[in-house]
Amino acid sequence: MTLYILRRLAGFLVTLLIAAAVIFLLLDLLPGDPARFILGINATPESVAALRLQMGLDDPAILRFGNWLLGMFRGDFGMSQTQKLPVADLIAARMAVTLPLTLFAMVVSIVIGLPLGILAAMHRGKPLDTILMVIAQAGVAVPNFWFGMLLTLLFAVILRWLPTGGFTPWHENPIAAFRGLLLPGLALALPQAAILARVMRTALVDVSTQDFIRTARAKGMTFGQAMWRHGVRNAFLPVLTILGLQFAFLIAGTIIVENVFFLPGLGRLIATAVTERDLVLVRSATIILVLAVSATMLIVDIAYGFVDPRLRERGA
Amino acid sequence: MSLVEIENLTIRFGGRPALSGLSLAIARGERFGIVGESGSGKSLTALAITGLLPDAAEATGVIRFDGKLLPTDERAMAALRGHRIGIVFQEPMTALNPLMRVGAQIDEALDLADSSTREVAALLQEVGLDSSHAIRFPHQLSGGQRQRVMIAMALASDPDLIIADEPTSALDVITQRRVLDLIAEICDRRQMTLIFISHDMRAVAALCNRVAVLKAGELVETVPTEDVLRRPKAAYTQALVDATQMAPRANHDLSDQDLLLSVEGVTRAYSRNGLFSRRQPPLMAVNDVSFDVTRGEVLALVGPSGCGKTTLARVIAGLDSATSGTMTIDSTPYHGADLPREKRGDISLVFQDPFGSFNPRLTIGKSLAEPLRLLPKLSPLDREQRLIEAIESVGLDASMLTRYPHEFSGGQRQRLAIARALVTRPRLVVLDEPVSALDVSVRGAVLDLLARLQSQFGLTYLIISHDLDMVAAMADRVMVMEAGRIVEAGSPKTLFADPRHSLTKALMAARLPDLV
Amino acid sequence: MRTAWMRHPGLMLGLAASFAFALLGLLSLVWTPYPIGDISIARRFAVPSPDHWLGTDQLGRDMLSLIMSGTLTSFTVGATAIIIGAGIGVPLGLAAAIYGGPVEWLVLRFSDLAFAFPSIIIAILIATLMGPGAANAVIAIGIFNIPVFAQVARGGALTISTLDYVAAARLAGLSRPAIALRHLLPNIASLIIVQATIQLSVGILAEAGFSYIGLGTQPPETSLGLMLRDAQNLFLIHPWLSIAPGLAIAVIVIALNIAGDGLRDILDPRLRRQEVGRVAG
Amino acid sequence: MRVTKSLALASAGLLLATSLAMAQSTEIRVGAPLEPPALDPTAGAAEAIDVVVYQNVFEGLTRIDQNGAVQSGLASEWTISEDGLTYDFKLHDGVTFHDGTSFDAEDVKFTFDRILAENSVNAQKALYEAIESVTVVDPLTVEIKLSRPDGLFLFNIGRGDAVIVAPESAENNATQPIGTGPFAFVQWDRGSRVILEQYGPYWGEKPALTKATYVFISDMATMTNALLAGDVDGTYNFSAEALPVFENNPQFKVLVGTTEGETILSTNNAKEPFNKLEVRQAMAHAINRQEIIDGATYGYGVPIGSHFAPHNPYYIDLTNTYPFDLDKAKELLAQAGYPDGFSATLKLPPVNYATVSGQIIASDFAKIGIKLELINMEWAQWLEDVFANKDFDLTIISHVEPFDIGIYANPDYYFGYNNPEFQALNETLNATTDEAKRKELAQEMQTIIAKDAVNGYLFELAQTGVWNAKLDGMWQNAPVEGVVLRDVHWVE
Repeated sequence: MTLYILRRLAGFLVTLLIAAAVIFLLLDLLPGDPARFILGINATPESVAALRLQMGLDDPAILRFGNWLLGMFRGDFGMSQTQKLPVADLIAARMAVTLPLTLFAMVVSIVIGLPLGILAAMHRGKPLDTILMVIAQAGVAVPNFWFGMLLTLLFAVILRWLPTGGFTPWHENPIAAFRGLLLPGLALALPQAAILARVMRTALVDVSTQDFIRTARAKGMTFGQAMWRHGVRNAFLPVLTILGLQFAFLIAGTIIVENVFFLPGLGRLIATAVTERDLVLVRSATIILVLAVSATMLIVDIAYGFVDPRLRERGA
Repeated sequence: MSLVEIENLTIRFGGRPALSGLSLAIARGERFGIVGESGSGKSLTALAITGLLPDAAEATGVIRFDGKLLPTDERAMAALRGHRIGIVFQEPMTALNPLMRVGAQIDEALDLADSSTREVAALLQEVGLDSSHAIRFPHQLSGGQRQRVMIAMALASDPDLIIADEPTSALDVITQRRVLDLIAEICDRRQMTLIFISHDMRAVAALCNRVAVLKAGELVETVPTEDVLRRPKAAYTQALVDATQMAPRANHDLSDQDLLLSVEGVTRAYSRNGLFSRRQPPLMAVNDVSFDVTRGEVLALVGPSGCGKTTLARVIAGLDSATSGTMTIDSTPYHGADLPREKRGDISLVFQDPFGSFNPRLTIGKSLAEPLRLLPKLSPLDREQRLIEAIESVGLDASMLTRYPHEFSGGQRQRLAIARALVTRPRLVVLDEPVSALDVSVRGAVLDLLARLQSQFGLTYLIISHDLDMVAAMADRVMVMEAGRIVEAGSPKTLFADPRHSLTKALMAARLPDLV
Repeated sequence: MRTAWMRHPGLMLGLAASFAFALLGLLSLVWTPYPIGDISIARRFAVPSPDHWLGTDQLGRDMLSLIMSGTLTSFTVGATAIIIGAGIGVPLGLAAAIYGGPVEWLVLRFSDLAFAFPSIIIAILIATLMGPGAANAVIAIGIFNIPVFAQVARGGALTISTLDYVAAARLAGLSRPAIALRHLLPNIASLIIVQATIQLSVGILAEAGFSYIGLGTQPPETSLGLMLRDAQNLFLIHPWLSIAPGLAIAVIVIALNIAGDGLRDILDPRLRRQEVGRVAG
Repeated sequence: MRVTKSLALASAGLLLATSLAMAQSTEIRVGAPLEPPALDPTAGAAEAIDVVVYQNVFEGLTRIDQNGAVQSGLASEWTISEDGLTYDFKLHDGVTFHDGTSFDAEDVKFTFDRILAENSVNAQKALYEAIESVTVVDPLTVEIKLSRPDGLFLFNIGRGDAVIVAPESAENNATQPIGTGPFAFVQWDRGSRVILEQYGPYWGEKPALTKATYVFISDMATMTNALLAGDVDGTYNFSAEALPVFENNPQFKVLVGTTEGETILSTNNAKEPFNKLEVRQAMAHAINRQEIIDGATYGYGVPIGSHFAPHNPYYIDLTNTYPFDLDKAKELLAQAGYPDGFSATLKLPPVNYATVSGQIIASDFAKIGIKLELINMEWAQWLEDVFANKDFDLTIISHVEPFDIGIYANPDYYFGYNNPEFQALNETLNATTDEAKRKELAQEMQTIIAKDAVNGYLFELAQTGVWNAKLDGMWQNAPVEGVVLRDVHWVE
């Protein structure tokens, strides 16, 4: 098991290092002068030059890359050029929104998706299965921003149960904070739940034809019992992969939903930083995002090892 | 009174019958065999008795267990299975839940049978396993051990009936025999009724008192075992019985033949060291093996599964490379995959599985022509000629060259695989279990074909097999392999008459008794 | 084969709807009821009528023409991204499968890397690099598709390369690339086709998302996502302008998914679905 | 569809009434489409900074009122010397910064020295370059000397770029703004909102509001929902296309006012073929101003014929200089040597008025043979390509600086207009203090650039605010950037 984890960890570190290089190179190629952006249309060339100097934009690229990497090793992600705050603080503040939102959306999608998938698989070929899968098709096909708008209209504008968006910090009012995450969480979770339901159903249907299910039935279980006791756990392996990817997607890919609900999430932080050419913020936030995504994959891999005894011995 | 009565059982898939009008009665305490080739409906019969038929199957007819109709309610049927019927399936590899310790899986069966007295350890002991195996996962057990776990699970409820569906066909000879003996012993001890399903007439004969022969979904005959062997009424039964025995072929006189292949100190080691792993000794799949092959000879390599015989075959054929040692063919030394291109045509390989050996997207002609790339000097006309010659030599028609693999049966495909092996006019043909995946009735024909081709083209064979009878019939010389080493060699007659090495002895002991 | 197709009404329906939309899009190349650049403020927000079957939008453009042209853009973006993804991913996956060792390790790391960059971040970076536009949606989705196809190809190829005919081909002296082309590729083609239909629907949805936040298609070109974006402010006043493209997206995606499911059942019932590629939204 | 809509709106209105009754208070939540990158108005050009802090947190010596007139700010009064070069400012007594430090003449000197320093990062440094010296006469008197007369000086020092900052806190104003205004900065939840609270010791008249929250909502559809749901009490500039949602809703008031934003089709005068007058004239004739105003601003924009704001007293109407006439346009193109037209690029910044106007203009230009390729860009890239490197043919942009016709006197400015006659007029204007004379000069300058068709003059941006009907005191116009809360209050 240790060996298995070590190998995964090595791959993870290599991925991160390459990612850092790719991010830095890409950002260095971006057109548009950060200093010019901050000072706008009427600034004098001298002001722009002064600001460039202040921001350290005129140092050679290698030096900046080295400084960045070294800084990160010390846990120092640099100062945001436009916001004048430590990047680490900015990201931490956004994580307080993105992480709970991601987790909430994950939980909702699991709570909805997995049981429905199991239900559909148990009724394979029957009307209930067809109905559930039609709903799942629709769930996968509706763009989530569109879905988010409809949710807002219904629950915030017409019913007024929940705010249209925005976020109250946790320390100020945890209940208000949670209420702010409900609608975006749902908008994110339902399409993912549809995917999960499909994956779960397919995996279970695959498993249901496996010999060990027949063995379990031979022991004296009904098909349902056999699937429940032996099928679900085995079917969970492909579901785990999808869960990992979904977490990765949610933690980063929520920009669109963050826009709809004007949430101060990580995705919007990066999007804004790019338009403002806050290169320090963009690259550090991006690498943290990549780190979060890769770490999730790593955890999924390790979880695989725990679920599947065959993997932890093979070590590969 | 019969324990199991089947009346006019018909099973259809999408309207097509897979089993038609089967009627059987199996008495309490009887050991009943059902024998047939693939597609005969023998496994479906077992599934029908246990109520485990796939959803797509439409069954009509009547099945009674202990005088009562099988319950239609799923829960009641499951309870019946759990309490009174034990089942052992064919594939021990996939029949156990890979994520669960085997002890827990047996324990589950005990729970379902409401049996409070028996313990997992006792059951394991009964099937000849140490109780420490309970905490293992299925993948940590060998095939034979897994099958014993299956049997332990089947015994958990102390059932009236045990159904064993091809319980040994995925196991090697020695294990196969042990498992069969175990089943026989348990049935004796517990006075259980057994339904034993197999394609192997000899296994059935060794275990059962009565046999039902099925062919293509129809019952051929039901007879006491002795009668099947002595006086098979149906021609088909006769054919099955005949297929179990092979007439030894004439040995070749090899005294004036020269050396074709020499293998010297060949070792194939697999490193088990990963990027971060502690040093582990490498796995020696083939360990310092040396032997010579004479031109025109039929040399057989036997041994239990995992002994390294297939690895050795692949090294010789040039698919894999030796870690150390050399081979020499026609005074050209090589180590495996470095076999020079111009020499590759001299050695060819026939694979075990006739279904995986042809690309389903290519015509037979294209697949057969593939090895001809090794002979670039051939004119298009010659190539055509070679193909026709090869396919006709295995008894098939040249018009079949334009067809696709799925249009052929297993036996035909194996003929085609042999044709492909011959198309370059090789001198050495390595045959890896050439008939073990085929139905018994066609094995004989394929072996006959091999013998005829050998004499016709002056071929040299290296046959890899675990089937001692086939080897005894075909080979001039036999080598016995264990754990990567050749432990004994000699002519089949002397070797089998007087085995020296313990493995050879075990192999001989595991042979099922001849039918006649 | 024919009966198999007939027995699958879902597949027929899915394929028919997908092709119908694709044709509608292609038709816009040569003909639309009105040119999509034909702006006339005077006739904006017209309700559906014989002149404008689906009405007109906020600039007085014909909605039917826009939907036709938008469908073409959405399909083109999705399809080009598949060509990029499969064009790079499949060879990578095959190389990993046939060479193993360091090559495989590299391909797997590359896959990890590509998965680790959320496609929306790639889209943002590329949009800043090259300016927003359909091209950058294509590249971002294409990059996302690469590891998806690489995994499908590698998985399929690994399964097939254990089969004896691959060993037979090696004995016949075929080089590894030749084996990949002759034996592996044709036999994983069905896997790739099925995955492609899924990725096409994912691509069309992703394009809509990118256009929605202003990174995708830019005027005067149009796409279904851009139409949604342009119309969303007007949702309470002219809901039809949002509903028409929204429905078009949903119907296309559902049609492609149904077609993909059906194709998988027919081409190879044993294929495992690769939902991996779907988590991109 | 229509049923659903009215249902939604009706129930929204119903609920709004009840919730407002409870929310009656001294607090306000303002929806703002852009979040400022930082909060120091003297070190950045972003409009979003001024929206939050101008006259709320920070104040200048003078302040601009909602009609664009100069009022007294931190300076209670001032005198101007005869030659217009020396300004003496008398400062209010008892003014403190929000950190408790007191305000005096030293802070004024510090502020202007910081703007003019060599390493200054002030976005509008050029506006203050006429300042020769700032002298502290006594703690409550400052003397500012100019090198040349500047008719706009008092206006310029009332802008957000010249608000008074303290040496103790100036460094941190980007994140922790400390000013002298009626509202003190409390907290900034990045990506979400900024909270201001009334500053108790404020020197002037106390505002009615005790707390103000700026909520950042970039998506206009979301803004609509937030307004309807009562999550925000108003926004100062709502997108014109969705205004009908609020126009007939008694719960809301729509404030339509003026801005200083002249939206123009900027033309690269230094580049072929735009250096030809006939080409520019042809383009001017091909601009369907009303169609553009209807399409891009839903009729709220005011047509302009030159680079001048229509509400300015110096304005003259030149919109008929080159009326929409495609035949005339073709004729002029032919005269210029382009009978079949030509191809050009139109680079568009990421703002709605530009993308929509661009499409309409491209559609009309195509009719006279000018094929425009629309290139949509990000702000940073637009600034770099178009503005700094002048790498463009045409672009659409709103020039939001007040009274900025002087940019046409700068031959290095991005649209490359070089007219010595105009430049001379501009110098004279700058040196003139007599109102009547100034007006005459300004009108002459407007006419010259209109006739030269330097750029395509489209419309003056309107400000369209949507506010809760029970709110009063908001600025209707936007003579400078900012949402000034000083007079805002709830009414029954």
